[in-house]
Amino acid sequence: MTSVIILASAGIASMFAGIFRAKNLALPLVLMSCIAALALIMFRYNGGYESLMNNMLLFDTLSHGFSIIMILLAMGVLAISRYYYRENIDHLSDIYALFLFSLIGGILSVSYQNLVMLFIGIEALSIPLYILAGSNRRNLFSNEAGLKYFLMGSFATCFLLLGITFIYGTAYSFDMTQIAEYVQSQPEGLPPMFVIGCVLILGAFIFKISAVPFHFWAPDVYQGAPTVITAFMATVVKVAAFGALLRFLEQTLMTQSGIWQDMITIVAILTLIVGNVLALYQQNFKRMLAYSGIANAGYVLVAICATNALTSEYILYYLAAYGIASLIAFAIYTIVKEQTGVDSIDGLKGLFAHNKFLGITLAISMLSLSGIPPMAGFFGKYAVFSNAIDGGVIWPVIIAVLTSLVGVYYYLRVMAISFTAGEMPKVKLGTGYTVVLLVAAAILLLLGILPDLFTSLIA
Amino acid sequence: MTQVFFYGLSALAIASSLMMLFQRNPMYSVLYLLVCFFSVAGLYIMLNAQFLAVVHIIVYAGAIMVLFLYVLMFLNLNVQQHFSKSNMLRLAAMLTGGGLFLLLFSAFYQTELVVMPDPMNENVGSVQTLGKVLFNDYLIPFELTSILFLSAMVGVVIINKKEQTNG
Amino acid sequence: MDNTLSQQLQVIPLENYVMLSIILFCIGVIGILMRRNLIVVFLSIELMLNAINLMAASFSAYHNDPAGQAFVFFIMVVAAAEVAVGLAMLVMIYRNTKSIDINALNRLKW
Amino acid sequence: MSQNILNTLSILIPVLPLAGFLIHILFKDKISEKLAGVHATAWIIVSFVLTVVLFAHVRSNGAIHVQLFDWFAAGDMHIPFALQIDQLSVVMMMVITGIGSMIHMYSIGYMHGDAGFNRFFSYLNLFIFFMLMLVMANNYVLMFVGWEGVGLCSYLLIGFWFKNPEYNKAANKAFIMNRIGDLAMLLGLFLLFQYAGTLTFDGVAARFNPSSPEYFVPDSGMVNAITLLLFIGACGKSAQIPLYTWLPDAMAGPTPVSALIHAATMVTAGIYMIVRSNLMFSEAELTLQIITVVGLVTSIFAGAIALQQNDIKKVLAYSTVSQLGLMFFAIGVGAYDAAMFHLITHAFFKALLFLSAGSVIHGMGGEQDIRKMGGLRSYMKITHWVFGFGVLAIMAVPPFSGFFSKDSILVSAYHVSPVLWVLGLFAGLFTAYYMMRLYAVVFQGAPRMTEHVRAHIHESPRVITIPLMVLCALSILGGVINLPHIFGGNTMLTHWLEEIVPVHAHELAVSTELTLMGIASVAIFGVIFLAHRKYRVRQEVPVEDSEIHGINKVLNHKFYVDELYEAVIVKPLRMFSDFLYKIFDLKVVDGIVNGMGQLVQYASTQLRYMQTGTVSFYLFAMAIGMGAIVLLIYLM
Repeated sequence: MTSVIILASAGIASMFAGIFRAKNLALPLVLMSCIAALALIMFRYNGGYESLMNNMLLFDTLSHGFSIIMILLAMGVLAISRYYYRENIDHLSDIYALFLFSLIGGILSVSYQNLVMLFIGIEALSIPLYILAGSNRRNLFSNEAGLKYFLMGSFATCFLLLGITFIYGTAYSFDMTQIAEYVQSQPEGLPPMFVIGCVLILGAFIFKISAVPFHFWAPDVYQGAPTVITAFMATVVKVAAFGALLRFLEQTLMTQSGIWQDMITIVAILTLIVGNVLALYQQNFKRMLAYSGIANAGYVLVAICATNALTSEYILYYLAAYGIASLIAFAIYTIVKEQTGVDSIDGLKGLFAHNKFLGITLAISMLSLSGIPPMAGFFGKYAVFSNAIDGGVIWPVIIAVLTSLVGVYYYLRVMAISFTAGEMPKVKLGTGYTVVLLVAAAILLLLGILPDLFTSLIA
Repeated sequence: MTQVFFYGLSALAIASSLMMLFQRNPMYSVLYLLVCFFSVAGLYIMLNAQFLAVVHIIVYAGAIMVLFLYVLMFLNLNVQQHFSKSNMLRLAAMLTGGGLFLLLFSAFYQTELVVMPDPMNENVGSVQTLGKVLFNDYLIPFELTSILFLSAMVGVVIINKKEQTNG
Repeated sequence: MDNTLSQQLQVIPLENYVMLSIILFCIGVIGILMRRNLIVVFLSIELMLNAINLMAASFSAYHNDPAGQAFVFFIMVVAAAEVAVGLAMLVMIYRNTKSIDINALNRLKW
Repeated sequence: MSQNILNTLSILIPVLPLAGFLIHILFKDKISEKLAGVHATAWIIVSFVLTVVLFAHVRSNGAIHVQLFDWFAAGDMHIPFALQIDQLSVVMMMVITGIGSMIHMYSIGYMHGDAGFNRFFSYLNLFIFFMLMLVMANNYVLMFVGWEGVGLCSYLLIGFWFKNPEYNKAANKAFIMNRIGDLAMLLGLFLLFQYAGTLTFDGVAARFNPSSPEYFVPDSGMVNAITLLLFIGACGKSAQIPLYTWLPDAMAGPTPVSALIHAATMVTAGIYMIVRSNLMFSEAELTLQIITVVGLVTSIFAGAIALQQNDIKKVLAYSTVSQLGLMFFAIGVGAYDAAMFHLITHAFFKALLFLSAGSVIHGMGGEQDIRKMGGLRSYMKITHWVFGFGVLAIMAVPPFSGFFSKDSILVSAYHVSPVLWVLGLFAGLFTAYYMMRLYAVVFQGAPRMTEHVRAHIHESPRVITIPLMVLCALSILGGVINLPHIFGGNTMLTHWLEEIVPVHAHELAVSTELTLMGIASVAIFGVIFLAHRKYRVRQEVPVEDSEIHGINKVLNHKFYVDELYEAVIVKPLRMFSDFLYKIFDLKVVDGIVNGMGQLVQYASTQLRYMQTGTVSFYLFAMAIGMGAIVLLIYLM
């Protein structure tokens, strides 16, 4: 909780820094607050459960793991944004503040213990992002992205609320523990209204993780929004939504897998096919990454649908690998776009020849995304799939493995194009950029070679 | 008597919300929705949630609807804009909405709702009770909504502030 | 007197309130799907949120549980924030495109 | 030796090539060509020496286990990062580092002057590293890492001359086909983990070893499924039907690569993996039958296709596919030791053949078409001799190495069924025919190259010929390592592998065995004679494809026997070969693979129109989707 307070006050302080024309202070301040929050989460956690304020929030292993990953990813995005917004922006400190507020929303929505809290968390996560997606107000693409995200998001929120109300109407509580007790106390079967309520909530989560059939917004919004915000959406938001989904399933519906298992399985299969197949065609790099994000949501859903004793550790590992690799890809896209003005994959031509460092980090990221050892992505996929098989779900895994073949193709195409000859100016990277890319690539390699490091850090 | 009130208010709410849908001029839509909100406020009173009803009127009628009207006037949008609409679209929308209704209705229909032996204790909707609940149990979400509001406020400023020539 | 009043109110079963809420919710869904005027779409979202409010309030009343009404307050708060953001976005788009058709902006596709 | 020293030595073996790779990467432009080649080779030679030391240790003290650290442990999944140097892997390591160092040395001469010289050696070093990881791992997952790594290096090296788009295409094809296999294998590993609860080699072996306390009676359906998936993985890596077409295309890479990766080491990984899991495979009746059929069919098909190829490297490539098929055939009939034996001898003579082919190409200034060669024996003496011995070895002429290894496969096949023996021999006859043809057309007869080329033909430099001679000696004498009893040997390799591969007692009567050998040898000599007559004595040159139908030319020949022979044997054979190459290889197999790709591509271009760009549509999709999910819950 202290970390949330630190982040919130840093956000407000950053806005003040904007008012007093001390813009250069804003970023260090924001990053420091992230580090402080991270340190608090990592060191004050003693393995026990900390339930807060009448059981509103619960900081347990799951929420700690997910929070750590989210803060790390957010720090990466923030560090990049300095370069992205170098000039032409007069609200930089406000934008940092919005990032932090959204991050707070993310932390809340993986730590909730009460459905009201979940609702507030999801909204706090989304509302700043609606704005950020449209924050490039002169750009029609950005406008369109903001509008689409907002409309779809509000619509999804309505369903989420309806679901919560349905649950309230049958279980008469918003509290997760009491809802779980209610579920236990209905041996002869849950009333349909409760079931539909759960399904509606799951639907809202599926929207947030951009899985089929609620994926339509993702490619458009990812493409239109400013790249830094896209990076945030593709990484932090996805992690938060999966955290929320896992917690919901783990705490209330664990014993009732009949309700959600088949549904998640079908969604996972559709997501895998649509995400991977559509990514194949895309010429626009950002749009391709959006579809890649959809496809990766599918892999995680396979892990979720398969297992009865949910293994959030593996899922978190997978999400971390995916998030970091995507972060690198978005970072490099930003640079390439700025240098060449081309936003298609062909714009990467000559990247390796003229910018060795960028070329190598991009290659690491693509190899990891396509799941080739010894990158982290390989172990992520390996752990996720092998657990799924262990859970007795065969078909979704087979489809996942087959579609990942398609995935290998379009990821490696990016890598191959970046290795071909072409004109590209040598880029002078800022410190923030270099550090982020270096650290991210190192983590991908390190996690691939020593996956245990991760689990020991989180648990 | 009570029944007359209930059915009257319900009919009013449904009718006015339908009217809202079929108005060409958005200004009238806003006004019809206002009517709908008032009838919902009436229903709150019938539910013994007087405080809620008052807040509902203040927030929705007093703030949100005024905001809508303000934007309409400000952008001069009350002249009806012509959108090409196909009947297919209407039909599809109706069918989807109707289908969803059937699904939700059947969920509700098959469920036996549990009601307290002595419902509608007057104290439940009172300011004291609600205040206690909000500031004890729900203190954290209550505080955190301030972050939500703050970000909405900042956001509105970010996307609509006049551009300055230089930083 | 109080007792008689609440007994009188109980003539209306809870089911009727829930039914009404579901009807209003679906009208909101139809509105979102049918209308292309951005303002009316926003209004429809408000209608849906109201329907949910009404449902939560009636559950709360029939169960003597104030938590449901607290939930309604939170929904109102969020609705207000969302409306503010939505209208700001509408103004921004209107400035750029001179249109409030939700389909006017469709450059991002395929 | 103390455990510490052993650990250090074991780790050093793969780490040294990795160090070579890293040095190349770090000092990319600062190393001269000469230094680059020498130090890249030196690492591998040191590795080889260390391997020999370990070999001696394994010989006297048994397997070495090196526990490095816990790699991945979460829940009940526990995967150590550990090396295991036992009888099987040390043999593989000797092949890899031994032949690898020869090929490195050879490459110094072969790649001389290439713009990507340093890059080439860095890839080669990396390849050796991954290959060593593959064979030294003590569990399936670590092995899979090496497995993927060698695939990656193969991809990089096939597309080494990446300026040519055709080569890039070949690289992509290789990569995709390998991935298909790899994914099947991954699935197999998941199932195996679920079934056996462990993925270490020892652990899995214990599950299938009746004398072990962890033994449980195998569930044959499950074991068949697992082994079948693993076998599909092996098919991808070891180029078996239907995943073999990448290997001939992979000849786009530099010739040393073809020798090292696509003949001697990487493509044998599938064999290694199955031999490694032989206890499990022995429980899978169905899978073994499938392996037998696939191996045999691949062997015959590829051999038949090789009959008509005119590119010197393509002939050798199809020959490799054919020989690999033979090894799988051996596995299918349960002769794991024979498969390993053939793997080793094949590594010797196929590396030799590829390298001397490279020497020819080098000397001819890049020409690969055998119709434009001929009479090279007088220009390239050493190459001619070593190639000749390589040909004798692969044709299974006694007493060269190929004879013994092929014979041990055939004997095992006979033990299962005489029909299999005949079919296996049949595959061997193809080999004899096309190898004789290749040798005669390239080295005998009159020179057919242009004057300009002829003036420049030269024997290759010492750095190329020395490795050739070493490999030549190995090809001639390689049979010694598993000399059968009837020739006074004591089947060393089989005994050596006993701990991993239980010996199947299938002693045939000495007379039967000698008879079989005799028949096989006579048949092979007969075929050699036919080919010799056609291509050496009459000096026929393979005609251009367009002239194949020139029947007049055939009819004009004097000997009636020849005409009969042409009509009854050569023509149908040629048509069969053509059919296989043009229809089966290019149309069916490639067609299926490409067709799948195109289908996905097409789906991609069409499906994207779902993304209409209008919010109305998205909102509709969301409402309907929500309804559909709710409905789904009702229906279930």
